[in-house]
This record gives sequence, structure tokens and C-alpha cells, in this order.
Amino acid sequence: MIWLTWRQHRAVLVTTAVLAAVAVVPWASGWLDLIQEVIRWAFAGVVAVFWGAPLLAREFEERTYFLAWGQDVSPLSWFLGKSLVLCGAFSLLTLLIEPGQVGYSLLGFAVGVLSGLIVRRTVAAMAATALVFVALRINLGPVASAVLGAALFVVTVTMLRHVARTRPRGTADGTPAPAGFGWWTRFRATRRVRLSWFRDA
Amino acid sequence: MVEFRVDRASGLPAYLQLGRQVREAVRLGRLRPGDRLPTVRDVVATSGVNANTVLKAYRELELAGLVEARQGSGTYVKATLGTAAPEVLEELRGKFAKWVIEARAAGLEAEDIDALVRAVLSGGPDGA
Amino acid sequence: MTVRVENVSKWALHHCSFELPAGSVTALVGANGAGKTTLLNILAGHLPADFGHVAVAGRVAFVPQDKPMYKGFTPLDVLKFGGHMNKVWDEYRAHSWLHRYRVPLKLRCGDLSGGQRAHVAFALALGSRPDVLLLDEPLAELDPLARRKVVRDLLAEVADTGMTLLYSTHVVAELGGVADRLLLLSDGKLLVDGDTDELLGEHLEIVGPAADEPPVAGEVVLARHQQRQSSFVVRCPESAVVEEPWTARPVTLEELVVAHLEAAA
Amino acid sequence: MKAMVWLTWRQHRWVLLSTAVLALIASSLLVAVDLTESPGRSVPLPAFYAVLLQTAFGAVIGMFWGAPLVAREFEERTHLVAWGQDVTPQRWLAGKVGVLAVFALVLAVLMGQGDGFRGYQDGASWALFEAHPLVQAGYVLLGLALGVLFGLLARHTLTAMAFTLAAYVGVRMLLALGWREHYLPAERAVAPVREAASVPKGAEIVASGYLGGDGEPMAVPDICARLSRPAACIAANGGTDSYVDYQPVERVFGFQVTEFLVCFLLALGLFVLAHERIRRGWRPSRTHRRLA
Repeated sequence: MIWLTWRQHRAVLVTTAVLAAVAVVPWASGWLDLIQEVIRWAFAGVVAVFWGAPLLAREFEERTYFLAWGQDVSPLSWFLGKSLVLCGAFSLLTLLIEPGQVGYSLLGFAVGVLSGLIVRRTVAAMAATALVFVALRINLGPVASAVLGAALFVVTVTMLRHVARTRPRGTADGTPAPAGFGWWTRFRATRRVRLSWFRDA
Repeated sequence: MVEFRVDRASGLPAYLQLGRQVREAVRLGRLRPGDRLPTVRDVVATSGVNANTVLKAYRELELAGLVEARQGSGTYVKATLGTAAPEVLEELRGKFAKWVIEARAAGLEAEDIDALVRAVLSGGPDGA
Repeated sequence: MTVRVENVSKWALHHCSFELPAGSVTALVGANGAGKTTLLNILAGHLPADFGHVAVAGRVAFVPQDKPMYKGFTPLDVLKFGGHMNKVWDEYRAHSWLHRYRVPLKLRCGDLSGGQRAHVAFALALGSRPDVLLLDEPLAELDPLARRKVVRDLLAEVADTGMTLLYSTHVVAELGGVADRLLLLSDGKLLVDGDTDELLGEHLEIVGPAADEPPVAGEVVLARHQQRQSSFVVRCPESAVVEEPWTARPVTLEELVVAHLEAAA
Repeated sequence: MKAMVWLTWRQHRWVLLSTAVLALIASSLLVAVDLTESPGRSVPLPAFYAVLLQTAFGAVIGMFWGAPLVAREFEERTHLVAWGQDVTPQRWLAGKVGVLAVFALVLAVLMGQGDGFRGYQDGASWALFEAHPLVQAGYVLLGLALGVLFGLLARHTLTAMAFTLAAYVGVRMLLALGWREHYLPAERAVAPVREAASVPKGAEIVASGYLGGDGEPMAVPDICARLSRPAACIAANGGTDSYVDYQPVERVFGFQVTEFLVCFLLALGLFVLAHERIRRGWRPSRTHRRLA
């Protein structure tokens, strides 16, 4: 999972790391102080919008989830593995620049991932994430944020299990497994979703 | 009316295949003088052959004197093929059928007969 | 001439030159990575050539291999798009193509099957009444039945409008009678460029006793030698006569293409 | 023209509509709070969000309108469709950017209404410099142009959005902290060294310090800097007057116009770059080289 996560997200990882480095290095100029201030304040937002939101939305949009979830690694462990690696990475970066913000970063990531799963389109998910995150960020303290983030993450995992189960799997004796559309898919079962689902399955 | 069919895997250029099919139809009496050949557009739409190929085939037939293009109305069959009268043709066919039965009795397969006929036609050592 | 390519080089392509007469149907054949898509992209104006130049008389329409289309548009939107974005637009032609292949007009293109999306792309290209139509692997997504129908209909469009059609394909077996010209690319070099009928007439497979040279004068495309037998694919004048003990046989388009590709490899 | 309006609307209607709804809500909040709140009261939260959006509106337009405009076409390879028609790529770009710019300008005017919780009743103030239709107009044009150019260069939506955000924040900070105070030379208020120079109400202070005998600002000697009331020390070291450089509040409108012009020219330059890039990279596909 570490390799896959690095391979798929290295650009955004490196860019964010550079951003964090800019925020951490003590510059002589007073000018950069303000930039550092902005980065510190907005870092959790960057994690939310650029790390969280595209994680699932991109897979849906590019239809690569058939690839990602068609391997022996189950969708759930795929998701957990990726999240673990990314959470570790951004927590480390956040600790470096502003330890108090870790809770916000966690919340941002969770909001991003969940909106990606619901909206399923990268740009729209990013916009939704930005809106929701700003609203939450202003109103919540770091601890409450971390708790809410964890809760949202659990919600995401539950939803993902339902969505991923809609992949028809045969059983060993050749009888096809029930299509098993989860409540979530049924909820979203607009004409569009149903059609694309049937065609690709 | 003829319906053209092109064997795409054949080494014979498509326009020659078309020409051959017209000749065959004329020979077998399916096309008679005065009959109109299908328009180029029709052949393209029904047989999936390039219009240039059809035009080329029709031009060859025209040069051979078998068909004529009438301005604005299409291509018509002009002449018949083969000089033999129908009854002569019938007699020859009967004889040949008898010969084929003989050949089969002698143990020849269809392929062998085919080879033999080809050899005779191309003027090989056993030919005329 | 509606299409002229002079000494064009770009990436895999090396100094390609050819011309296509108006109203011709040309098949562009070559192995994967031979440069077919690059060539079509250059002709469509989406890539500038590094060297040499390309001239196209009139308006070009290009349908890429993956048939990109706005996912959120319905086929009706695509027709509207074509109407808005083109100086010449034949709504009837585009619409009847979609109708003929029963493409649902009110579904989003993202929800259509690969074949249906291909038809939307064809309809857009044909509706703009191009003088030159470039198709990259047009038949790849289609089932065998639809392939025949599409080929027939495309040829009918060519016959009706007199446009020039250049398409790339892997399926050489389906070329006979369809393409009147053949362009064979290998590793970016143009191996064969000519009228398919003439090419078929010129190429012979000659088989006979072991020998270094074929019994007729001409360009040896491919020579195979076994202990007691040699076979040659030779490009020679159509009037060439082969004497005993050699036997000659016309080659099919597929054999011709394979022989050239094998010789180039 | 009609074609490009249709196409732009058809392709971007959802993002246009949602941004419009957002702007409508925000601007009505800004205006409502502006009328009802008196200065000094605590900030009503919705108004705070509205002000946040007012500050960030140009970035929103750049990221969600500008950056995906070309980048998405590349990503989905539909640029082959869009630029394979009779409408040339340059005209396609100009048309789309034009239509989006007009729409963005309308929303900018909306966003420039009202000043939210800052609650200044009497028009101009440095603190609500952004709360003006003209300034917002400049910002959305700048954001849009940045987004389009980065989309064209990056060919990848996410990357383009990130670069747009970074560049937009950079330019805005450069304007707010570096350039803005130099649009006009600052006024200087001078007072005897032991007194504080008086500055007109509402003025933005650019710099302050002491003047030496030659009437030029002097460096404060180290020994004086450590003192809590350095005036006497300064006077002893040759300081004659104290001064404050400021931009009077009457200049706000002029500066807002200047800020708009700066952003507009920047945007224009960026758009010309994008236009040139597309013109060089893609010949008009349909008739790129006619045979004589």
C-alpha cells in the first residue's frame, strides 16, 4: 500500500511537503513571515481539498475503481491502507509546522474523503470540501475536530463497504452472487448511476 | 439483377471480382442485354465496396464491350457472352456431367478433377 | 490532391511523403507504435510536425481512437455543438447516422456504450461535411456485424460527398475492396504507398527449387529458403511470366502486408 | 458568439449556477449586516463567512472556473473534439473566457456590495478595501486569467487548481502588502520630536519614525530603540521631528480604481499569453494549411 500510495499521490505529497518546509524554515525576511502565517492557517484546508477530496472522487471519475477494487486486496483494506499512509504523512507535516492543527488536518481529510465518496467528481468534491471544512474549522476546537474527523471516517468506511459490495462476485460453485445493491447505492440509484453500473459490471 | 460479393481474403483485386461476377451472370443468363446494372451508390451501400472499385469494374466491362454507360440513366448490359446456342450449351453440359461421373468412378476427388481441368485449360502437356 | 504530406518527421515518424487524391479511400496500416496516430494527429492539425510540411485542401474532421466526447452531453447536445461550432453543418446527415445505429439521443454520452459513443463521434465528424475525414482505428469498439455496416455506410458517405477518407486499421483482412489505397508504416517509415489493386497485381509469391534469386526480375520483398525449396514474395511488372518448374500465385493483401512488415523487422 | 455562449453555458452551467447562488447568499448577508449592525458589536457568524468569501472570491473563480476550463479538456481528451471544428482554438478560448468573464464580473459586482461585520457606515475605508465592486471585478478577472493559463500549462485539473490558488494568494499578498501603498506617494504628518504627529481619521499608516536635521527620516540609534519613551534620546541624537506617512481615507476610491486597473492589466497580459500559447500550439484544425 505504501508503494501504491506514494506512486499515485507523490506529486501532491511532495508539493505539500515543500509548502510545509516553506512554513517551517525560519526566514530572515518579514515578508515571508506572512506567507508562513497563511500556510499555517490554511494547511489543514490544503490537506482537505487536495489530499482528501480527490482520493475517492478521482477513482470514481476515471473509473479506475474497477481496477483498484478488482484486485485481491479488498476495497476496504485498499482504502484503509491508503488512508493510513496519507494520514501518517500529513500528520507528520502538520506536527512539523503547527502541532495544534493536527486535529483540523484529520477533520479536513475525513471531510474530503467523504465528500469525494458522495459527490464522485473531483472538482465538485473539492468545492464541497472547502465549504464544509471552512464552516467546521471556524466553529470547532482541535479536539472536537479530531473526534468529528474520526466519526466521519467511520461513516466513510461504512459507506464504502456498501458501495464496494455492489461489485457482483461469483461464488466458488459458479452461482452468481446476488447483485447486492447496498442501501447507499439504492439511495443514489439515479438513472445515471444505475446505467453505468450495469454496463461496467 | 446481380448482387455483388467481394471475397476480401482473395488475392484477386476487388474490381476484377466484380467484373467476373457480371460476366458470370451474363453467361448464366441472369443478366440479359438491356438489363441495367445496379448504380455505383447501390453497390457501395449493399456490398461495402469502394465506389472507385465499382467504377473501375464497370469501366473494364465497358471497354470489353459487354456493357454500355448511357448518359444520366446508368449502365446497361449490351452484349451476350459465349457464341454457343443454348441447346449446344446444354449438350456440352450433359457430356461433361457424364465425364465427371466417370472420373469419380476412377477415384478422383473434386480437387483432383479441378486440377485436371485447370491443367487442360492452361494448355499443359495433356492438353490440346 | 487533397492531402499532401512532404517529408514529415515527428517523434516516431521519419521523412514520410505521400499524396492522396480527392475522393480516395486510404487504409493506413502498421504495427502498434509505427506512428499512425502521430501522422493522423499531424494531418488533423493537433500536432505540429518537427520537420517537413503537411497540406490539406479543405476542412478536416478527425475521430481519435479513444473517441473522446463530453461525458455530460447527450447525443442531441453533441449535434447542437456541431451545429454551433461549424460553418457547414448537415444536421440531417448526423442525425440519420445516430438514428441508423439506434443511439439513444437523450442519455449522457458518459452512459453510452463504447460502440454507441463511437457512433456519436462519427455523427459529429460526418455532420460537419468534411473534405477530408481522418479516422483512427474507427472499428475497434464495434462488433463484427456493426463493422461491416459502418464500413458500408462510410463508403456510401464517401460516394455521396466525394470526401477523402484516411483511416488506420489493424484488420488487414477486411481491407479488400474497401480501401483503394494502402499506406504501410513500419517504425515511422513508409514502406508501401499505392493503389491496392495495382499492388495486388504487382506482388507474386513464387515457389520453386532452392535458389538464391527468383526467376523473374523485380524487387524481392521477402525470401524464404528451405532445403529443397525457395519461396519469394516479389514485386514485379504484371506482365512477368514464370517458367517451369517455378509456380506463381497472387498474394492476398494480408500476405502482402505481412511480407513487407516481416522484411522490415 | 452565440455558439460560444451556448457552449459555455451548456458545459459550465452547474458550476456557474452554484457559484452564483453562493455569491447571492453571501452578498445579501453582507448587505443585510452592513445595514443593521453598528460598529463594535460582535460578529454574526454568517456574515463572517460572507466576508471570508468576499476575500477569497477571486480564488474561487480562478480555481473552479478558470483552472478546469482547458485542463479538463486535456484530461478527458475532448480538446480533440473542441478544437477539431470550424471554430478555431483561439476563438474557442476567447469566446469561453469572454463569456465566463462577463458572468464573473456580474457576480463580482454582487460580491462587492456591502462590507459585512466590519460595519463602517460612511462609505470608504481602508479596512474594507475589498468591499467594492470594482476591486472584486479586478480580482475575479485576475483569478480567471491565472486559472486559464495554469490549466493550459499544466493540462491537469488538480495541478492547475493548486497552482492557481498559490499564484492567486501570492499576487494578492504582493498587492496588499507591497504595491498598494505605493500607488501614490504617501502624505507625511510632522510634529515636534516629543509629540506624536496627528493623522487624519481613517487614514492608513504606511510608515512612521523620526526626521533628522536634514528633514529626511533617520535611523533610530540602538541605544534609543531600547527605551520605552525614546523621544528625548532621539532628540539628543539629532532628531528634530517625528513623522507619520499615511494614505488619507479620501484616496481609497482612487486606489480601488488603481487596484482594478493593475489586476485588469495583469489578467489581460496572462490571457494574451494563454492565447499566444494556444495559437502556437494548435493551428486552426480545419483549415490549417490550404492547398493553393
